[in-house]
Amino acid sequence: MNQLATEEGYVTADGRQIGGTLMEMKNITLRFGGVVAIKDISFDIRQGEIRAIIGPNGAGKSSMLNVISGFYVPQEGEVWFKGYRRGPMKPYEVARLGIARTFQNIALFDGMSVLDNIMTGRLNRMKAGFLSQALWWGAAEREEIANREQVEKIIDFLEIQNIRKTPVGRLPYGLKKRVELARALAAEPQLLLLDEPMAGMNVEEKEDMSRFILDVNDEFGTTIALIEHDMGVVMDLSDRVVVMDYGRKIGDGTPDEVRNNQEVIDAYLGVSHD
Amino acid sequence: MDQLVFAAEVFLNGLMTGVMYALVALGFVLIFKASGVFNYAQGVLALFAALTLVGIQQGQVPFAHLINAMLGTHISSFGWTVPALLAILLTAGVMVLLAFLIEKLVLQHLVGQEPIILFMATIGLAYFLEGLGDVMWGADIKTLDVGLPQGISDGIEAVTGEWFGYGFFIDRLDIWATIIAALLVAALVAFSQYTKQGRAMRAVADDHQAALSVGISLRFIWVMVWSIAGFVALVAGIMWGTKSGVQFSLSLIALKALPVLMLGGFTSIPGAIIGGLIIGVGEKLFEFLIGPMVGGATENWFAYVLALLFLVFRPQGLFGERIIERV
Amino acid sequence: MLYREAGDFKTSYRDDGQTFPIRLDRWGYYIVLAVAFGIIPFIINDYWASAVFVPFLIYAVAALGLNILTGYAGQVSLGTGGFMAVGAYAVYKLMTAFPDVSIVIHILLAGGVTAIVGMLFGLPSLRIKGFYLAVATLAAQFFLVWLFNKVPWFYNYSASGQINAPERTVLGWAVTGPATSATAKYLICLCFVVALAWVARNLTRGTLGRKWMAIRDMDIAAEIIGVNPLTAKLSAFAVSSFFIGVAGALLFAVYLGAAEVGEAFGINKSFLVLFMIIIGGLGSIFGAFAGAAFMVMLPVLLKNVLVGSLGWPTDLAAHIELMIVGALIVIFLIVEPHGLARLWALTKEKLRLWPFPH
Amino acid sequence: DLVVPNLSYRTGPYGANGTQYADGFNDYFALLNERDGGIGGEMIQVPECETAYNTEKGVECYESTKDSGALVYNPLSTGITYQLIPKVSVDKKVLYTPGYGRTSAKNGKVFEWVFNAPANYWDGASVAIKYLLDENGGDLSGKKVALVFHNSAYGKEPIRTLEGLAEKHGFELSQIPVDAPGQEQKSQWLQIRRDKPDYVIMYGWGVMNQAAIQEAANIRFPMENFIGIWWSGSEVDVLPVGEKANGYKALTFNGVGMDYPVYDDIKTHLIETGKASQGGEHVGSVLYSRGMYAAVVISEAIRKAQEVAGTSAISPEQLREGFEQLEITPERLAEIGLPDFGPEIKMSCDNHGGSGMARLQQWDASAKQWNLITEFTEPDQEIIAPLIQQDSEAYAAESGITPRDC
Amino acid sequence: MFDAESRETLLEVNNIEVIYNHVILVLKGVSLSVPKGGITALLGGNGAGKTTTLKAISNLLASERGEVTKGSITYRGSRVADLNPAALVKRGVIQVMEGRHCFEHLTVEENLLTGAYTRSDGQAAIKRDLEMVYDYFPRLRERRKSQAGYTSGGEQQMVAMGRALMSRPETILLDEPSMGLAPQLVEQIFEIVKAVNEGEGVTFLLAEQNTNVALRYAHYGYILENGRVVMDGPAAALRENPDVKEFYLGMSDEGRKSFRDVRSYRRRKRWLA
Ligand SMILES: Nc1ncnc2c1ncn2[C@@H]1O[C@H](COP(=O)(O)OP(=O)(O)OP(=O)(O)O)[C@@H](O)[C@H]1O
Ligand SMILES: Nc1ncnc2c1ncn2[C@@H]1O[C@H](COP(=O)(O)OP(=O)(O)OP(=O)(O)O)[C@@H](O)[C@H]1O
Ligand SMILES: [Mg+2]
Ligand SMILES: [Mg+2]
Repeated sequence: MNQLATEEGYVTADGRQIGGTLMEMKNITLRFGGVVAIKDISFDIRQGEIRAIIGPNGAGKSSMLNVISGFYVPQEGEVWFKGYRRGPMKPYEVARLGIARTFQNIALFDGMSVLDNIMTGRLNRMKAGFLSQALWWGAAEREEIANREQVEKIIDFLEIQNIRKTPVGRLPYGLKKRVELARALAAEPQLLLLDEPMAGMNVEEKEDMSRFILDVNDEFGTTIALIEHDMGVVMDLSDRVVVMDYGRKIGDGTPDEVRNNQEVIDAYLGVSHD
Repeated sequence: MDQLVFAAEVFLNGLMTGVMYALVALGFVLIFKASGVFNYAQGVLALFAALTLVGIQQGQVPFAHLINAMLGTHISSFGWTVPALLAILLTAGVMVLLAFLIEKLVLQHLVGQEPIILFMATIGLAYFLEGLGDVMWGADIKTLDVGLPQGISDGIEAVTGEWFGYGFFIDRLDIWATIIAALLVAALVAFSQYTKQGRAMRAVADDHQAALSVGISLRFIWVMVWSIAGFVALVAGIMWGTKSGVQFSLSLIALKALPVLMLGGFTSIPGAIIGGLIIGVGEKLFEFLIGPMVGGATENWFAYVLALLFLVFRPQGLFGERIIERV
Repeated sequence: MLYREAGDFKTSYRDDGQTFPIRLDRWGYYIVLAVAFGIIPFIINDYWASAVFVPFLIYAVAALGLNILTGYAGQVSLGTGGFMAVGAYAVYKLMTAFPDVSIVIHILLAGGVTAIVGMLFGLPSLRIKGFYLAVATLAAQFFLVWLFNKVPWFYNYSASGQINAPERTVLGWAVTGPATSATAKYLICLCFVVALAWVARNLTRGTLGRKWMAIRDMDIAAEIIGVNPLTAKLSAFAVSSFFIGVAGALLFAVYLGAAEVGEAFGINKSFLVLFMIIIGGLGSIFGAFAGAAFMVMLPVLLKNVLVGSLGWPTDLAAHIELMIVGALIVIFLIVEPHGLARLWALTKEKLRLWPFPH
Repeated sequence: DLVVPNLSYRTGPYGANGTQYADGFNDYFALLNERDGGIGGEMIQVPECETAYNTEKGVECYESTKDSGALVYNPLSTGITYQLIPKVSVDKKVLYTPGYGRTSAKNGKVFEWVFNAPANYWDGASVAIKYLLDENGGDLSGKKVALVFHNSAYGKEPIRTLEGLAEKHGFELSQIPVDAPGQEQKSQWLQIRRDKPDYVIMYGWGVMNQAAIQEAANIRFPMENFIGIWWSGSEVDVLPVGEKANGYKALTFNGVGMDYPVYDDIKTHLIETGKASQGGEHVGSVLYSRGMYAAVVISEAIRKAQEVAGTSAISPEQLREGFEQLEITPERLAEIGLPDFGPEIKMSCDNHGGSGMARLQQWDASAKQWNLITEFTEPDQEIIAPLIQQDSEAYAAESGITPRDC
Repeated sequence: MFDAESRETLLEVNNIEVIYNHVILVLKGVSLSVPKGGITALLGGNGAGKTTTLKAISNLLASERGEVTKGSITYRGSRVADLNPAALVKRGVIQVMEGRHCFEHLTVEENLLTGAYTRSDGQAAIKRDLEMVYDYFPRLRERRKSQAGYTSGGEQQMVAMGRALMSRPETILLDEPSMGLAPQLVEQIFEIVKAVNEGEGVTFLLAEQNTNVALRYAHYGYILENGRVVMDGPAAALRENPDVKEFYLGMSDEGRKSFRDVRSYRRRKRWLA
């Protein structure tokens, strides 16, 4: 990446097209009682890029994602999405704008099978009326089959065919994370928010996950915002990185820039990661 | 003016009734706090305690009816009477034993289950105890007398009569209930906030697995809490039993305690008292002011509706622990 | 390998999504239906109808309804008795106001009325959760019972406040009123049960069902991925109440024939139905049936054994019956907290492996 | 053998009351069997079935017993009675509900199979008011009477009668409902304390009774001015209140105490042989006596039916005839060993409710016994008869019954 | 350096089998031995059975409907199968569970104090240890009065660790201590593990996905796959093993691979089919 990027976008070193601003956070401040989780932070996310958010534990990263997905309402600041200022919105309305996410502490629906979990990702695309659903006739059945086909594609893509019918409660951690990703993808979002998608994985699994993330970004052109503590992953995957500490933004730029920022090293990295 | 004085009397009586409700609610709170178990059996526990107390006091032979039916004998009583205080102590002992058995036979096997399952188990327990109480002590109505005074307090009537020209009715039993409840609450609050066991009890409520992993013995905590709850049930049973006799319907006071609980918060000991007072006053005043307009008998539902309205504004009750909503 | 699913391949998503994907299950289901429609109606008598079959079918409908709300959508309700009362009084008012309209329509309308009332009482569920909600639904229970007891219009100003079901016919057969035959009672209930079970199954396997389950499993996450909690919860309350209202209407009109609200639709009903779904299995259609069967038959069975066979005095038997029911509930929860439905599934899993242990 | 099922309840909220009644009912038939070898040579079987005062269980009990040749049912529950009324007319069984059930069943033209002699709820209300009239020299105008009632079908029954009577005699009636179970009645009694009614009439059952008497004592309401219906007048209602219940009054349509010859027989034939229900624990109590009284009326009806039908193995239809032609004279009562135990009963095709006579009893707390304080009194049929006519006709219209001619 | 051979074995797991729900066989014969005073690492992919092994040791399986059906577990030579978890804690074995499991409604400090539940050596000692924990995790001192439910993931992990230390254990079973922690903190936590291990002589058995760090701090390692131990050896030796290098450390012959370069599909090599 380079600073020559214009409003219209640019092309990355490996040939991906990055567009203009998709989402912009302006002067966000979020407080919980006395705790200030986010303090006057602004940054943007461009169309098609992979944007990482890093920072020490408790810095306010997850809170930031929660602000983006509408679960927390910041006391101050504005959120702009696709060129419009987003008014106060319920989380499910935000989801309908094309923002999907995964959660730090896996939030799958434990009582449902993998397939059903992923299908929930497509809920907003299913429009059959109540009567049709009750009688399983016409639209409901057609829609179910059509959406099932889409979901099967995602299942193939993430290589989880064999656990399709397993209740998610029984799955090991890593697979749960993958199912969560699948559920988010099923919504065919424009912006995908990933909160520590690789926590608790070994290298091999992280490699798999990286591959999925890159493929999603590449094949569907999905914009991705990602929180991750594995610096290897962050530095390798992301186009730009925001660094937070104690609710403040202490760095923003390309992985290289961030990696060499002394404040970031002190607050977060400890040693410089090569 | 008259109306105002009457309302004041109703208000006071509401407070007193509220205390009586709170006595039952306290047992719920303890168990909920310590194990996340919504103990529907609390009312039956009070009934069982009262039945046992009367049985011991009057020297009844337990299971007499069953024995007679099986062996064709005609036993019913040992023929002695036990002093009230000793009988209360013995009954407390029985409640501890019961707590131990409940832990051993029920709770131990349900560690880590969902709350609703535990709730159902306590309903099963309620059925069981109800049947057991009947088989052990017989289903007839019994009179409970441990020497608590009852009836209108003449002093208060005289004093208020002088002040307002209308003597207030306050039941002496209610006054006693208030004193005892205050003592109980103070003791329980101190216990849960400031002792190691109290802390462990709250830890267990949050996460059984984690509590196990740090070496808290669920068994010990549960036996302890159920014993305390059994004791609270005994106190409630004595109060209500003195008031309206000891028989099946005593177990239904649990239903009057639920809105109290809801309003005060399931996890707050002071909440049980405050909730009780609000519910007591609320339902009595409503019955007094609005009741005549809608045909009366509003008390059964009013308490619930009142609690519901409070909950809409504070979903965890007035003093309940904040419901943690995070992702 | 008694129970097989090997060799039962699905070639389309439609086949894969059907209710009984496994052939053996499908046959079992057909046989049950054939017996229910083809054999039982001809051998049923008054005792079996009113002690076992009719209450079983009616409670199965109620259990299906509550299971949708509690098992699928995760909202614990203790207001079932009150909602059944709404169904009963609605059908009573309709029956007496429009005697010429078919009772079937009245029963469905009664369900509709209950659905509306249910939604009303479901509104607090947006704020209130878990046991707080459960206790809050008791407000519905007590308030509705009070209302039907208090307002004479609901019981057509009869002296005592009791309501009586007049005779109504379906295809010339009396299905309500004293002259109804055991077979007619059984069949009308059976038809409702089969139709409603099918609807319940359809709803729970589709979009709506997934919304409910998402809300149940993790409401916050569900909202963030795009489920509107308002519509999801209220629709669960509405559908559930519809079922419960139909059950209440059937209970009053077909089964009891006369009812007094506090007694027939008291809080015990709420607990009874809740027991059914928990013993049967939360979030399972089969569980609703299994639970209803269990809770209806257990007392009858115990009574027959203790009084009929062992000849115990009735009071002792009744007390011991309480103890046994209580103990059995506890034992059941200990053995399989997920209910009969899970027990059944595990058995099938074992049979599939049989004779190998794993 | 003749079968008279006993649908009893010995558990649940009203178990304490139901047990005593059921014992009396059982014991009288047992006595007949032991002492006389049954009725007319037929032994009486009394299979018992527990209803727990629950309508569904009641129906189950009815269904499970009706095919065993049952003749007559007496479920001691207004709720269950309402369930059974339509059923018995189809199954052709007699339903005998003395002092409870559906009041308008007195009209035999509409309710062919139901009998509720000797008295019903409306009779009770009227007799109570009559007593008050007597107390007040025939004039109640300006007096205040409060009705404290179980907020259910049962408790609401007397309202219309009392309203009619209030109009007729010019007293003021206030209604105070108590929801089941009713152990918390503070508001109700505070209201009474404020309103200071001259008299309180109570229609209660179960724990509600004693809670009310207790609260009345607490607010020092004069017990003499507190009258309960017969279901609010047993030992279990007053004993828990102790001394302060002294003077409380209740209606009754059967005698009290053990001063009747029949108890000697019960003693020799049942208690001493160990055949009495529950070891004879409750013999002589008010509810026991009432259960026994129900058994007496049924056995007399059976006797009558045997006489009319000319066979001892009667059918329910024949028993119905027996009921309709039943006459229990004071002489007959004395013969049975129960002199002056109940009112004279004379039933007919259109009168299934007898004379409606009842009397008052008063509690003597120190002796722990009830004393009868009035003779049997007739209710005010002027008020009641039209109400019965009206209610039964409404039922007939609603259920499509054409009243028969009598 | 630490020499596993010469130390006495504290904990011995002998060929155990674990079944969940009576049907799901998860551990298919796992054996390990944990030497006193050492740090033993249990490595392996998702679902390999690490957590299950630890829970089997600390007897926490019962509440998850799992049971040990074969094999034995001994601690200091005596079998622990019949002990309840509390008794085990009293003997000095404490587990830090995967996913933190803090007591949400208790404050951070109260959480830590529950760790001292089984101790009977007086308030003063407990107070001292509380200070020690705060010294290890200064962030917790700042947040001591807040409800644990509202602390961030990393803070919760610290609470869980601190809570375990409060029981003055002889052995700590540590399940995924690094999950979700910032890199600095991961190092820090492992430094603390090391410090506690060397300073207080506490024995560690830790399950970890982060093989890299784990092998740097552990003395001995076991690699679990599919419910079986597939490889074990001194940590240093494992670090040099080419398979471990490739699959667990993400190193290729040319050094660390970039995560960007693994995009092409690659069939994994497995020790076991
Ligand atoms: N709902 C809430 N109520 C109160 N405080 C909160 C809430 N959510 C977050 N916080 C606080 O805000 C701060 C930031 O939390 P957040 O979860 O965003 O951290 P994070 O950067 O994601 O950390 P980690 O990497 O550990 O997940 C923390 O101190 C946390 O305790
Ligand atoms: N309660 C349970 N019921 C059924 N199966 C379970 C249960 N807990 C775990 N399993 C299964 O046991 C296997 C091993 O799980 P375990 O949690 O021990 O793995 P792990 O090695 O700790 O993995 P991770 O690194 O993801 O934590 C997994 O396949 C999992 O699906
Ligand atoms: Mg976070
Ligand atoms: Mg694990």
